[in-house]
Amino acid sequence: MPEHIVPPKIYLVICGILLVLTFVTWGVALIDLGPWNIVVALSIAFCKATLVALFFMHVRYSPRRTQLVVVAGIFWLGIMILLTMSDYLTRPWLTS
Amino acid sequence: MADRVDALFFFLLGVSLFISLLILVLIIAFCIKYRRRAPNEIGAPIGGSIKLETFWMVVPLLLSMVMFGWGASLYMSMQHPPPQAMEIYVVGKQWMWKLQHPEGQMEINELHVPVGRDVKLTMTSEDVIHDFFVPAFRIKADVLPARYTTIWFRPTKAGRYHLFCSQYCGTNHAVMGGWVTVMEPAEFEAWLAGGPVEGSLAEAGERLFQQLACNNCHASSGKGRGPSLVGLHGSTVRLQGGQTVIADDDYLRESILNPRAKIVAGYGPDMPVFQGLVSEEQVLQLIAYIKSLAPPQAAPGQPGTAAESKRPAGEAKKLP
Amino acid sequence: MSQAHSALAEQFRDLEQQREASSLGMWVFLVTEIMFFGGLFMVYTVARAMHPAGFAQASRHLDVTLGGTNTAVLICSSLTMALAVYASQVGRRRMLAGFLALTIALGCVFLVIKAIEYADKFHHHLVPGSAFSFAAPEARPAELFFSLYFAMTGLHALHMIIGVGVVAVLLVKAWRGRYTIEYHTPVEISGLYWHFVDIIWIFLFPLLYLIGLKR
Amino acid sequence: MSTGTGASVPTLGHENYLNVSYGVKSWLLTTDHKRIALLYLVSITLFFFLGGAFAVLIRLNLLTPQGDLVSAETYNKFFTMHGVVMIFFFLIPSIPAVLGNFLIPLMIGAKDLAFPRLNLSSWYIFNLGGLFTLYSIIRGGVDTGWTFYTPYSSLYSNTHVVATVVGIFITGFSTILTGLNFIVTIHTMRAPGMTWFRLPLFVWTHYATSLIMILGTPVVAITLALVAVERVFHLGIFNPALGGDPVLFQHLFWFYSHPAVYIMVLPAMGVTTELITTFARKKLFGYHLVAAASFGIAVIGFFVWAHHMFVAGVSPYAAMIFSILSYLVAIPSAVKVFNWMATLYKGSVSWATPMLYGLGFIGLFVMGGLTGLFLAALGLDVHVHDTYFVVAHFHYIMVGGAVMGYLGGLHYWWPKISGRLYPEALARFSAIVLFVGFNLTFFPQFILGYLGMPRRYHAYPPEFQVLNVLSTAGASILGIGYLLPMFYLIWSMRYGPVAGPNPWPATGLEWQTPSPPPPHNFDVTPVVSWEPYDFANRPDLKYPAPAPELGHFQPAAQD
Ligand code: HEA
Ligand code: HEA
Ligand code: HEC
Ligand code: CUA
Ligand SMILES: [Cu+2]
Repeated sequence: MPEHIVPPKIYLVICGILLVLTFVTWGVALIDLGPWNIVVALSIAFCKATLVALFFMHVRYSPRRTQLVVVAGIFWLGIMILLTMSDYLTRPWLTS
Repeated sequence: MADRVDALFFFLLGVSLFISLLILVLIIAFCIKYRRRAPNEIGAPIGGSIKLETFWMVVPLLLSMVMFGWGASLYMSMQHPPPQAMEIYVVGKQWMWKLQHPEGQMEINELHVPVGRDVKLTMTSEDVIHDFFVPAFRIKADVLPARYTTIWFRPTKAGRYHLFCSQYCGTNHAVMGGWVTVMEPAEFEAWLAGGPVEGSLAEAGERLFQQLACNNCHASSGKGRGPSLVGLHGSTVRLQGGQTVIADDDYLRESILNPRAKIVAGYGPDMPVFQGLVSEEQVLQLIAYIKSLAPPQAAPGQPGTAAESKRPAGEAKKLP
Repeated sequence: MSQAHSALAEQFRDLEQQREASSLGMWVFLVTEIMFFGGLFMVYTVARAMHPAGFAQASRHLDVTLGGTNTAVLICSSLTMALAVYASQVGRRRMLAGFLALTIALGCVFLVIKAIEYADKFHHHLVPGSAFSFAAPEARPAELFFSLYFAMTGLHALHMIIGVGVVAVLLVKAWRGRYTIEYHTPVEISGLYWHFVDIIWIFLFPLLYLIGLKR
Repeated sequence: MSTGTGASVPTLGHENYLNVSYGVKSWLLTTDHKRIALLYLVSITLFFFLGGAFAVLIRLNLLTPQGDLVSAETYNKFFTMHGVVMIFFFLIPSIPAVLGNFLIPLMIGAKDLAFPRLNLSSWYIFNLGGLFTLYSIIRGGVDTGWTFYTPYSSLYSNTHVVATVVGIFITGFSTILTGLNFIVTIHTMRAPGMTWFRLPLFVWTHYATSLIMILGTPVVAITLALVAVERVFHLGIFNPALGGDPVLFQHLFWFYSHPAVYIMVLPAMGVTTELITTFARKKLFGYHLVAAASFGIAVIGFFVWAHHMFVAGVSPYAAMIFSILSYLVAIPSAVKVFNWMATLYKGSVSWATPMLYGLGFIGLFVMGGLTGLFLAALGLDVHVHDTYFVVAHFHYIMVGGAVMGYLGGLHYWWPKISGRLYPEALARFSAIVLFVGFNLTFFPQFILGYLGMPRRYHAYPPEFQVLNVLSTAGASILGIGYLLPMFYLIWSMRYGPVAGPNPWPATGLEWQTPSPPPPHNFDVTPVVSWEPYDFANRPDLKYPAPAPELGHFQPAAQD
């Protein structure tokens, strides 16, 4: 597969977005959204990570196999956290 | 419970025997019938069969769902003690079991129970994880530090049964065991009456409650610095911040040892931390006492409360 | 077989196969890294679910400004790394060396700031262990929080240090003209590693620094 | 371990990986996957006998109810070190690092693995981890059980937990690197014409195994690292007295260690598939489904870990989820078993030694697997958890299954590895000894378990003695069964008859090159144009001459 060359301009734009998002996540943390704070913070982090992966790490331009590897990694981490929490969150003494 | 477990066991045994004999017989038959007769003989060119393969995916799936359903329903009834069960408190430590009857009897590595009564064990550990295992009753549960776990059983035959620790807990794990003695009810009453007792568990808890000056803050009027504890057990408590919890044994334990983990709505974080000041047994006594503080008409269906009120010593108390 | 490139290892047919293998190898390695950090994230999740208040309290003792600055520093270092890869793709040796040097510099800035933070925690007795001290009610959860703080950021910092080392080697080799338009796989896959370490921090920052901010 | 070619016995003429160079250095610095495989073979064999020695001591101690041989403390160290050594230092690396390492490049027609130096460093890392563990054993051992449950391991035990845990941590990286190497190799290094669905099942199972290695191992590494850190710095991550949660450790541990059991059994399944097809000389029944089943096991295997924790105080709802998922993972195993059986149907079945191991694998794996279903049944596990029923279950799968598969594979590929054949009659005899000894050792443990004998007990109530004595008797037969192959395989390296490139004859690429293979595996890069296990269309696969008795132990013509 021929190698894809990403123009530097894209890198600059992405970096800008990432810095803005960092600022946003800090701003949102100052507002009390109850349980939603963590959701928002992690969503923003996830977006940032996705941008880094897609552009800086060229996942967007990579073969399907690489994309699959990335998805598999996230999927397995998800399994671990989700299934473990299925225990903790259904224990009577932790629900509040 | 034991016969229900055995029934499931024999069901599984039957299925397994059937399957493994089937496989064994077929493999031996094929190996003999189709043994190689000439060195360069070649097997028939069969590549597979979707139908057959589906068949032997679906049948095990169905069979295993039966096993799952059966096992799960059994497990659920093991997890939910019947409401009228007599409650015994168990503390495990390296390497002994301490058991307390509601009437106040303390036993070590021995448990006496009457035939035909449901018995619920509320268990905790002082150090590492242990596991309370009575093979004859087919019950087992890990005993964790800083948490309560429960199991229950109903002995059906008088006799002496092994009690084992079945979670590895260090050097003397293998000898951290003893006996469960199941007695006829009359005998059991006699045994209960016989031992040297300084009052019931709840009474011991009440004494502690005064010694530790809990009563200074927790008046039944609810006018003290702390909330009234009457009728607390099993009720729903509203916490600071709007969340709610059910006041079960674990909550009471935490409220005593580490009160600032969950603050009751309308009160300040004023209660002192009792961690390190009271032993696990004493916590259990305090809990038994708080449980006995049922309001005049105990809420129906609350595990524990109803059984508690049956005991002479467990009559609903008024706070001093 | 055509003229073998000096960088072609003997088990491979050609440079293309070698590049594919190296890049896949690095990706697979990053997946193991996800799971490696994942264990810590798992512990964090459970501990925080058990002690929400204590974690928020403890988190207030972290310096958001320093943490935020570090986030920005790392993002910028990712930019310079990406540009370094670009430079290697188009075969510009000086540009490549320059961006690699910048990346190292930013990496060092990050580590220095991290060191300042650690020193501050040490100074305020927030390092778990016998010297740990924290206002009474939340002392235990706070110690747990700081254990995880040090475990997670420490492991991350270790990765940063390794990253700086790797990039330094790249820099030397790039300066000597080892990388060309045909062969620059090491720059690419080290880039992947660097960005990954950045991603970890992107999650660490909100999880550790931002949870206690709201009033 | 260089094999000299003696003058009195027929020599292997061609240049091969064994005789290209001599000397210790040429072995210790080799990057040839075949030599590294042999290095691994030496390491893990040593560890196997070390673990076996502990097993012998365990069984001897359990001859009497009071456990007269050793003290409680010593006994606890025995089973811990038995488990640690057998699992982490023998069974997990066994098939992948020895047979997989040797065969995967050969089977796919590559010159080597993708990262040969990484491969060599895996071996060094493995041994480094092993040294830490040996150090802890020499310094007095560990007594936590191979499961390292907290807070016992992190606070209460006063044995050498940290050294052991560091050893396992380090060894974990060798597993990860091996898995990584396999995945990349299988993806990028296949010979022309070797499409995915022409890969031997052995390669498929190793791919699935590698997935588990790279996804699971890092988690146990970090978990054990946390235990060590907690122990050294007195932190409270898993210690409830300090706000942590001991059950969390169990989640993390089993998140790896359940899938790890499939690291042990999947490669053995791959070996068995090769054995069954070769010795039935027939296409595998349902190639695609069997390949998919490997992945089914590897993936679903990650969703079931808490079935080790049904009585550990997890929420009952979570327990139900994990129970039902445990049953789902049994289905792909069922597929494999039935497809093997169907492969025998209308085959041309030979009873050569490797086939005996293959059949033994199926039988014992089925028994172990079916008793796994007992354990996955929630209400029943409550009774049998942490009893000898569990011990019997996993020895049936791991010793009866995986070790049998490993030995079967070792015999099957021995001619390829050494260029020579082992003594067939003796080999069959020891296979039977193993089978008998094995069942005598572990079948009584099922009964013991259901009667309620807890595991990790150095002393037990006297009513359990009879069954324990039976078990010990079986173990001594088993021990002999393991020693025999070791001797005759070593013997055959020098004195065995020359095997020729394809003694069985089998279809795989690895049999298309001389035995032992030349340093770069193939003299010309092979081009694959046939389907796997397609005996019917391979007129080239013939025994050289009609043989008197079983026909196929005559050496094929030397190339
Ligand atoms: C190689 C190792 C290996 C393998 C492959 C397995 C496979 C399985 N294991 Fe096992 N297991 C261990 C090694 C292994 N195990 C170890 C080491 C322990 C103890 C750890 C410790 O505590 O020290 C353990 C413990 C263990 C437990 C916990 C017991 C306890 O501590 O209470 C459970 C519970 O569910 C379990 C279940 C299963 C199941 C369902 C499978 C399934 O994958 C089995 C699937 C196979 C079959 C089912 C047979 C073939 C199928 C058929 C012939 C068709 C018929 C099928 C149906 C009707 C469904 N195992
Ligand atoms: C790959 C894994 C593997 C293998 C191959 C084995 C092999 C064997 N195991 Fe293992 N076993 C485990 C994994 C394994 N085990 C694990 C994980 C545990 C749980 C540990 C824990 O609870 O933490 C366990 C626990 C365990 C117990 C339970 C201990 C207890 O709970 O108290 C027992 C008891 O009988 C036992 C017996 C055996 C026997 C007889 C063999 C036999 O197959 C071994 C046969 C081999 C030999 C006999 C070696 C031959 C060598 C010689 C004859 C030379 C002898 C030299 C001297 C005596 C100096 N094992
Ligand atoms: C200094 C006063 C004080 C003392 C002494 C005290 N408590 Fe409390 N207690 C409180 C306050 C205030 C609260 C409510 C705030 C909270 O939840 O921590 C409380 C809450 C509780 C609760 C939870 C009540 C609920 O409604 O959920 C329990 C149970 C409890 N205390 C038990 C005890 C016991 C047992 C002792 C003695 C060993 C004790 N307390 C001693 C002040 C006190
Ligand atoms: Cu207590 Cu084992
Ligand atoms: Cu399992």
